[in-house]
Amino acid sequence: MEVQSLPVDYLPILFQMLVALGFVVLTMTITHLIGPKRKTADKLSPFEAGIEVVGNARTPVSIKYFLVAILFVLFDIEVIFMYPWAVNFREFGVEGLIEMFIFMATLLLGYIYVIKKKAIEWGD
Amino acid sequence: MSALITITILALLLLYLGLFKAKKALLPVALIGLMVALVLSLMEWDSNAAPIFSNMMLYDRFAVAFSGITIFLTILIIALSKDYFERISSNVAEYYALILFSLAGIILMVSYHNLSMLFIGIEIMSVSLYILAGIKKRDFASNEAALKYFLMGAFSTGILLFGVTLIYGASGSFDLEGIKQYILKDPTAVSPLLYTGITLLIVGLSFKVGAAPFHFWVPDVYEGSPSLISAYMSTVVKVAGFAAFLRLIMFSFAPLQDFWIPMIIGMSVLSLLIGNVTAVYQQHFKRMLAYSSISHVGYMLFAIIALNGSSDNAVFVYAAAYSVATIIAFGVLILLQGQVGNDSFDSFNGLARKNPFLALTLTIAMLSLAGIPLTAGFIGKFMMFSKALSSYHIFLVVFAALNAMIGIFYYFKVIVAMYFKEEDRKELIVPVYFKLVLGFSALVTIALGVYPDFIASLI
Amino acid sequence: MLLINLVWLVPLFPLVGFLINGLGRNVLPKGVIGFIGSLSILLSFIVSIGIFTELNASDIKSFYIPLFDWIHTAAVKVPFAFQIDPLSSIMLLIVTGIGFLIHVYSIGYMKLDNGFGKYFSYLNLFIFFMLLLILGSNYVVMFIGWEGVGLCSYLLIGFWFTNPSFATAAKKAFVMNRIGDLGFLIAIFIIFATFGSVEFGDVFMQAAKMESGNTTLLWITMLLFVGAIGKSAQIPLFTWLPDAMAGPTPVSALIHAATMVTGGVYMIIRSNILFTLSPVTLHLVAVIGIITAILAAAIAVSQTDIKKVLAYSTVSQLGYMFLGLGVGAYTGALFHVITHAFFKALLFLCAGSVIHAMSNEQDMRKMGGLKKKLPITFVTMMAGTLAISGIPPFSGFFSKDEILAHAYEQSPLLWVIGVITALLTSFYMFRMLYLTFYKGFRGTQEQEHHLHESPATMTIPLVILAILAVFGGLIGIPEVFGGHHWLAGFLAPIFEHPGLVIVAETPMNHSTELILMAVSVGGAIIAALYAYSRYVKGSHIPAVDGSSRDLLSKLSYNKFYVDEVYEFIIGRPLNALSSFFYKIIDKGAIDGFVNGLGKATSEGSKVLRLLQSGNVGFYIFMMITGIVALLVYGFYNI
Amino acid sequence: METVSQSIQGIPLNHYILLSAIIFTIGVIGVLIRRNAIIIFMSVELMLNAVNLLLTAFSVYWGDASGQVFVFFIMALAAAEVAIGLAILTMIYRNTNSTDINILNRLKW
Repeated sequence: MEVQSLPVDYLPILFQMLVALGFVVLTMTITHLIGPKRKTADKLSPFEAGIEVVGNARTPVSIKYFLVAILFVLFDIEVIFMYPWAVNFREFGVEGLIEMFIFMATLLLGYIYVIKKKAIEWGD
Repeated sequence: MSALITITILALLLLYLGLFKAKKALLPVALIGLMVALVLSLMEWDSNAAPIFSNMMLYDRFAVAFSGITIFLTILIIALSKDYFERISSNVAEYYALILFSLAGIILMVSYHNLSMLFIGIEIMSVSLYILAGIKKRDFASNEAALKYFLMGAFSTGILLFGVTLIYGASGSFDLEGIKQYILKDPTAVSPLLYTGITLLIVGLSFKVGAAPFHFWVPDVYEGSPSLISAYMSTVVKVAGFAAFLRLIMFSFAPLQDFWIPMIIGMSVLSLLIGNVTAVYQQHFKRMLAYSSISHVGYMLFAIIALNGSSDNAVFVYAAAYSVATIIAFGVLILLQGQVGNDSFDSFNGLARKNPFLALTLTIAMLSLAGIPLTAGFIGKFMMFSKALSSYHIFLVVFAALNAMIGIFYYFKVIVAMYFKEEDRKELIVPVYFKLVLGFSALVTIALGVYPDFIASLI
Repeated sequence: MLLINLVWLVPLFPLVGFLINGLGRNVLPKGVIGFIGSLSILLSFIVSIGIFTELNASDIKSFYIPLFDWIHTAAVKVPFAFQIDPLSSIMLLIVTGIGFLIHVYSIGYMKLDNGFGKYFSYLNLFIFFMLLLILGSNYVVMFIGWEGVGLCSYLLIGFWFTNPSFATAAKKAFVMNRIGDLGFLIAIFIIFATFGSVEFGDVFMQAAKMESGNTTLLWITMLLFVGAIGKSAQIPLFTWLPDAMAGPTPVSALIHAATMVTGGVYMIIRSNILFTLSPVTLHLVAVIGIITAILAAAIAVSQTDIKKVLAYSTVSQLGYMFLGLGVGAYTGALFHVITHAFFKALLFLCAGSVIHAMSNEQDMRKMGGLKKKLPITFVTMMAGTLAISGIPPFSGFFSKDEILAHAYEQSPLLWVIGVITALLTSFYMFRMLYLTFYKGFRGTQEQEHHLHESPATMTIPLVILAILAVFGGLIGIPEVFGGHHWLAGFLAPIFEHPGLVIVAETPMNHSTELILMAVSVGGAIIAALYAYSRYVKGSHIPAVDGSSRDLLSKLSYNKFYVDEVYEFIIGRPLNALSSFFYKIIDKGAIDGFVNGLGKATSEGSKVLRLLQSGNVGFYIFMMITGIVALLVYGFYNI
Repeated sequence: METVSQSIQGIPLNHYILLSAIIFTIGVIGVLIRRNAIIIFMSVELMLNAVNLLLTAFSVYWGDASGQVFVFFIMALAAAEVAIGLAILTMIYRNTNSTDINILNRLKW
């Protein structure tokens, strides 16, 4: 499938993008210019299902969210090391399998540590 | 290689000892484990080592010597940690584990044979250190040190990686041997990508060792971090950074000397100047040590400037002398901060009268750092200077000798305060562990100074 | 060759003494400390005598005693070895002999001091390093001793550190010495780079094959000379030595008169071949030496502190030695080192005895008339004064005249300045003697009440040194008096190098030599008489600062017409010149320069530290600047 | 698979280098001019991603997989750095209520 692509061939795409962008900018500007503006305190306050606003929007959240998110990222990213192994599974043979087990065991040790530290327990 | 595995397992073991509340066992286990690792690594002394793990690592004499010295220094520092971490928080096991993880990274750094291993080693070490710098969670200085170290470290990692990538782009290999072959094929027609790559790689490594103008993190981070961690950073980490630097340059880039030598000379001169001159005005011992460590990097760069077969030896001796003396200095500093709460030069007044032993060891350390004969520091400086002269950098040596004179001035400030200034003070309580480490280090310093032969031609 | 092979014993004894005294300084009683300290030096002295006699009897005149390989790598090889030859054996005798006497003296002098143990341990350590300096068979071992004696000198000058000005003096001595050491160190590196070795034997053998006036040799000798200037207190680095008088007086006698400050002279004699092969340096040595000699003598004339007079006198005498080196009279210079060690140590110890008796008063204006109260001190000090003034047949005469005779050969101008210096020397020494011992007592009642002769531990060393000062010159009686100059014969082997033998020019004919001697001796006697008329017959006492009116009125009381003329023609210009040198050159120019250098560094430090602004953004900016600079450099350099 | 790498190879290598260099420089400039630690951190990630892109390109260019494996390492490292960095930032935010790097200048001179 040999395709010779010259810059000229991309021109339609460029036009398409320009039109799309132009449309967005245009409508946003026009509505901004012609729409009526009436500001009251109630309108400027955040909408919270009709009840009175309580406190600041930027209240600190529990550190647990952060921990869980970070732990997810860490364990999730380790999976990338399994891709090259999985792709070449047969060439690596038994030796590769053992090495991958060692790798997983290390991760598992970390996981046990995390559990023991009660990092992902939702208590208080 | 067994040393690396031992240390990694040891770190995990300590982590789990902490989980199962065996706090008393932490320090002894760590020390014994490290000693085992030291013995194991020395047993791999082999002059005909071949690369292992698909050419990823090479455990040659260079690697054995430097992993030996880093493990040895770590033992000394960990021995000073008795009761130190307990005062910071209850997560003692984690701190030990982190130190050991960073040591594992360091072993990788001194024995790599492939740029990917260099990168992984540096990062394992750095990431552990970012945490260690900030373990005093409520202390603003510690916070600031951690953030500064982290931001600048991450930035320099980016630079380093870009350098690695460009080298890969030019030579098609991460392997040190492969890169060398590519350069040797036709040294005159090397791709410009490679030159840029070398420059960026040198920048990244200079950051890790703290050479000017990439030294800015050093004083702030050393000052803000807990003193024990500063001791670790200024000794073990610096030695490892230097070993990695030297290994890379000796292995792969030696044929392109004409290109990078002027850069290193520039950095060396700047490091000497900034380190020494700025140290003169410091009022606090710890910050003075930080600046002086920058100047020592300047001296150590001489070995790279005058690159030949014995450069590794020169760096090894200098690094050993410098590190042992620095450990003494930090040991005294830790006692002083813990019991007086201040590390200004005035707080040393009259120390010789109340704590003659401490004063004596610190004097030996200062003399060694200043490079006075019959201490290890003199041997180190002597080797560095004669190396630089052997490649006819006379003006560099004159400049360095001038700087050494400035150095003597601020190191002697401490000695003068201890011996020549009277002040009523309480005797510092020196725990047994400290006595052992300080006395042993002082002995090593003198022994190396009087009879340096047994390490001077090791590698 | 039993003892020569045991030469390591010589430095070992003081080291052991240092360890025992250092560790037991708070435990051992003072008597034991003093005994151990002195005994260790005595033992070294005995071994030194043995070595000296063995060497004298032996046919081989140079022994190389390796101890161990100190630095040994592929590139660098520095053995820790000793060298025994006539030069080092004679220096051994001086250092251990005088060192022993001064240790004994110190027992009495420091009896009441709290730091007795510390003092003796430092003193032993000093002897140890001094012996290393002398015995080392290569420049690096010599440098170790060199640094070590500097360190001990620093510790001992600041011994009474509670007085801040003493601590400053110690610091000054240290800084000035470091400037010199730097020169020495760089010289060692260049020697290593040129000859591939730092062993005396290897270096001199290769150097002997080089041409005279070789540029590398010029550099090496210049830098070595810078080292010698610092250690031996020559212009421009001499101002630390007078300030170094802050230390205890025996220390001044040992370190700042007899041994350490002559280290520079020793080093140049040791490297005689290098210096002989670079005549330019030798000329510079002579010029610096003679200028130092006359300048310091001129300053000494107006000093009122008894130790300051001696200090400037030491600087001046060291100038003589450098003059001797510069005109190629290496033997003469060493001869003067030896005699100077005798009489200057003696003078300092006498001054110490006076100060001891005067309850630590050092101002000569408050002394006077001590002749009766301190008879032994007076007699011995008289011997020392005669010796230093160059009156025959005292020791100083022979050594000084040997140097002057060679100077005359080189250039009559050098000789003239040398003789003027000799006159000044005679004048200020007798001035000191008269002010201290003649006329009536000028101190307080209390001091007069306490006046006493010093204990035997102090007077016995004085007597021994006095005998040496009187007869020491006999080792080098010149041919003109029918002697055969034993010292010159003994030292000859160290000037013999393969393919090159350095011989000092043969002395001029005997009648010229006698005339020259007569002139200098006559001048010295006249100067002594002038001092007598001024300070004994006349009642001239140096004015208390700021009361010169008083002085003038006192003068008018005197009927001595001669005295007034003298005063007008010689005295006042001399004093004016003297205080000019002291105030402007010593205190102003040189101190200003050295202090300025220090100040510049610390100012630079103040500015440079601002770079460390604490702002991460700025740091990263500087890093990027660095990276861009390297990349730009790389771009232009590919 | 073949076709993808072929079409990648169809674009000259210099274009990749330039693109990566530009992204990398944007990251550097971001580190330089931003004052918010989190944004600085994001800029660093941008630098790392520029490196990743370039490594992949080189890897294809040389027909050598090791470049891509290196990318995996960098990604893993980036994750670790994120974890540590955010932890440090959280710690600082707790103490100072700010992530502005300019207020961190207690340690200086």
